[in-house]
Amino acid sequence: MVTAFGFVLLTLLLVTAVAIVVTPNLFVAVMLTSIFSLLMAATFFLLDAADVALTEAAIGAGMSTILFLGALALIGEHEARRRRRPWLPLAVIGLTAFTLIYATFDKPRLGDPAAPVHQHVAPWYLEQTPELMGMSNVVTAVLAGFRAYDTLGEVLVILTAGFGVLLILAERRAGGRPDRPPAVGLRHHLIPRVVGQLLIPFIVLFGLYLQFHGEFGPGGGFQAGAIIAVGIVLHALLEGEAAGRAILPTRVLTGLMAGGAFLFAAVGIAGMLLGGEFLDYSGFSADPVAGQQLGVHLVEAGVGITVTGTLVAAFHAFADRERPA
Amino acid sequence: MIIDALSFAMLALGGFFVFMGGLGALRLPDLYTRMHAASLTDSLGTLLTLGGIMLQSGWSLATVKLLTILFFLLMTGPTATYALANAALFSRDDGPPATAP
Amino acid sequence: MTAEQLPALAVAVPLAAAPLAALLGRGSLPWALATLASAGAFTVAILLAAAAAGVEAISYDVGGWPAPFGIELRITAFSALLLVIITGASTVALAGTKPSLDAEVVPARRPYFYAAWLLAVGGLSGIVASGDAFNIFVFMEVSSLASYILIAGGTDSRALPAVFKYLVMGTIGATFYLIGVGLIYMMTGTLNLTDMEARIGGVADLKPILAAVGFVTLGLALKAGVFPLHVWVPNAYAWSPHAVTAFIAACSTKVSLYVLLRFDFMVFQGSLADHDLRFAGFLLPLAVFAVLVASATAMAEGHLKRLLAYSSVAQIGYMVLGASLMTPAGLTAGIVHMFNHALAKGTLFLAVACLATRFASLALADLAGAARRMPWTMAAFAVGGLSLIGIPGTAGFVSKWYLVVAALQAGATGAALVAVIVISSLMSVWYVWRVVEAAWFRAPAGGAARAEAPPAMLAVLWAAALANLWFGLQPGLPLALSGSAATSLLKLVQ
Amino acid sequence: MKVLGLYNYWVFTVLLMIGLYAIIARGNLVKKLLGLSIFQSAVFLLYISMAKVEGGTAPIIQHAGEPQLFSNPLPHVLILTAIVVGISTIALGLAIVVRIREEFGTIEEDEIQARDRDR
Repeated sequence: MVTAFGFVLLTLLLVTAVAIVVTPNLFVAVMLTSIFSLLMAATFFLLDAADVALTEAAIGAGMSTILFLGALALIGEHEARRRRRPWLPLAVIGLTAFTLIYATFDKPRLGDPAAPVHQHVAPWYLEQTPELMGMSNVVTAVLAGFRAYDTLGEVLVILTAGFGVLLILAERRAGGRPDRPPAVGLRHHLIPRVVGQLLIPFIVLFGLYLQFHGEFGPGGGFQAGAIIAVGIVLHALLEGEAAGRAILPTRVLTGLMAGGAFLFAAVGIAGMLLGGEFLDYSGFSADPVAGQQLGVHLVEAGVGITVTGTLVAAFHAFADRERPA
Repeated sequence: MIIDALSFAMLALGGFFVFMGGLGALRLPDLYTRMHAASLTDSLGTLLTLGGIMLQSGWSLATVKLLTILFFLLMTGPTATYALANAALFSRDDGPPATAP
Repeated sequence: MTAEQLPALAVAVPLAAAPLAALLGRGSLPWALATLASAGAFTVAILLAAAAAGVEAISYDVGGWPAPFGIELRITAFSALLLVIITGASTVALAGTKPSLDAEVVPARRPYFYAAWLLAVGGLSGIVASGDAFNIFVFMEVSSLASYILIAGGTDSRALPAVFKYLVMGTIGATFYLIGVGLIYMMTGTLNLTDMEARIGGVADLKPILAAVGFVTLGLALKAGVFPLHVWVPNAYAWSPHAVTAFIAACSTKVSLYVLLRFDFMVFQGSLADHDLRFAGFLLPLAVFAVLVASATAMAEGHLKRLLAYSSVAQIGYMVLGASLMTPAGLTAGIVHMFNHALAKGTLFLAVACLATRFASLALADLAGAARRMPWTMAAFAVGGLSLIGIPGTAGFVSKWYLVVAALQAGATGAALVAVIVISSLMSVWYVWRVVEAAWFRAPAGGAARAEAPPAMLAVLWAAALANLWFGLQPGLPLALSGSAATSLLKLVQ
Repeated sequence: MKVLGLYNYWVFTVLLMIGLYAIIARGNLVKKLLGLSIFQSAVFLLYISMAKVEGGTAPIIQHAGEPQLFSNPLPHVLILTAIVVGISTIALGLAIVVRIREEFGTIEEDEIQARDRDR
């Protein structure tokens, strides 16, 4: 039954992807991308990747759509149609597809427990996590513990992107429409405003739950950061851009972005100062397991802060811009 | 046994309404009627489907979670429909009548 | 902190400084912090190079977790050499171009710009320091995103389409690499490179591995700007801020090339019979085309920065050429050319930054008589140009010489390759001469009044120019590191 | 079952190709970014598919000590990272596209090239 459901989901993914490429309206394509992400999240969930599904739903279907819409508001939604010679792209694609299909024939079957991928490193994580980390979510233990260095890199990627959006859109251009009324959001629409305001506390609460519950269930800094950011963005959408900016000015957001990443790096350096390696948390407490847990908490907090700050700052950078004439 | 039968009926009916909603959104002539059809999915479809699952799960934490989901869906669905209708009314753009949304 | 912490410090210093730079306001403070952190990382890199010269590798377990489970940093002679190139280029480019950066980066952008610069340094260092396949991907993305920002950070709007193209192609390259790593992981169950080398030999079903070879090689070749995947290079180099060009041209593509060699020689060579022959058969023709076609394009190019960018594509060709000879001499030549080319191109782009302080346009036609207005700048440019051509006494000569020697050992193909090298050197004489001719032998359009670049810039420019001469006469250190890198890369090739 | 067991990988391949086609063959810059996003999602599917163990559950250890079958947690961790990398790239790309639209007045590749040449 589950297999059949997965089959249907995968086929729907294909259909949606084709529709995204074919449709001439960019707005439609973006909405389809959001659907695509949700289908992808459902597929991940069926494949036992609860954490990944949560992240894909929050980031792929949520934040990414908001950013695309924010950009489309500045760009316009129609794609020009032109006849292009598709031979070169088709040749490239054909070759790549051939290589991949060729490769699949020796691949282990889906779900085969004897596949080499499940033999070497992975069982070690599953066995050692309760003992070394004292937490039940192995994904979190690997993410913020065993492979925390990757996660540091990941936080820096999103920090870089945030700085990049702020830098690239820092230059303001004259020639916007001066007669455009200031963005007031949905302030004159009672129903969405009331319902939206009602939801925001729950969204933020759920984000915080994910932040602090990541050791035991699906969740962690990325998911939490993305969801809290969605809550803040919803506020800005309802109350207008100016009100959204007033509660979190760019200066504060930059502080959050940089602060979270610096917290992560500082935890790493603290590990060195305490006589261990970079990102070694065992020295943080007399009991190494408690030290690990403290380290994971701090690191996840850094992740959550940076992700929230970056996503909100990126949204404001797009939303606060005047559409070119 | 009775619960099973009831939940099966609810799930089937819910599925039927979701399907009808989708069909209506594709086939009806303009935006407002389509939205009307789509809201069928939002309200009756989710209510019946989630209710059916709740009957299956019995009294457990899962039921509480499902209730919460139902609560949020019943709040956001009509709001989204309202916002959509409002936007359509203000922009006066019903789109070309006979294409897929 | 002791010497054991050096591998982590090489990455942590720039990365921890980056968020701080974003908080330092719009004045000169972010620049100062970036320069300081960059110089700190440079010191660490030199200490590491000294430590790595004698040993096979310095291994460092991040977080204290042992190698295949945690992430390992692995500093070999090869990676130490690249660390020196990255941090050295960054430090020189930052220290020597402050007036140029002040003119090109508007104050509102400065905090983010310098943060991105440090992230680029840290990301590139992270790639070469890492011993873990997925970790390399993560830091590749840090450095790529930071590079896009740096390139788009100036005032020239032509940089925007260029950087978009770079972003798309760079992401395709990185994703291809990720697919390749996924396929290898699928068949070996490990992400650690050393562990992969050991386990990949035991894989019975080779089709996924073969596909992985294709994806990793292609993805990295795309990021390294190997011909014909170089189309993003010229415009990205040409329209970025001049200091950024000096930094990125000196090190960024070489880092991708480093990963490419690391994978092909260490990971794939161990399991696939005749992998070396296939590797050479694929890359050698591309290298020859790169050298000839890109040089020819540079000969016809009318804009100074684009001319130098095409020359960079040709120089990447030399490095690939050396590597695909599959001999110790060839590989040494290819690797030492990374160092020497960084010196030469760094000097040339620093000179370009100096020129740009006085000339509004860098088209060759507009540079007429530049040497009369800026004799010191153009003299340093000439030194860099000579090194690029490979005149004896300059650093460029050392690598060209090794390349020719290595080619001569390769028999009949070798003779043809020597011909290619000689022809392309003559071509580089031509394109460097075009600049020299415009600067010295044409009458200036405006007045010929002396208007040199700011002294601080000139001082750094000349330090870089003299380094070209110094390493031309004393090539011991880079040669030793390259030689030991070549030996360790070739240990699996029969 | 062999064919069904490989269906995930084939969907991965086809999605990858659809994304790649949109990137290479489409001239609209936003379309290229959408293609890039499909392209990256396809790779997520590859990793998550290889992590699946038949009869396994999500790698969250409920009752320590009892032998349980879990799916492989490592690819999940890697893809969490890759998703964030993906949205970072997209966000940056969108910012660049917005600036291109402001400077060149279009987001179609060939028109940008034409205007670039005029400068």
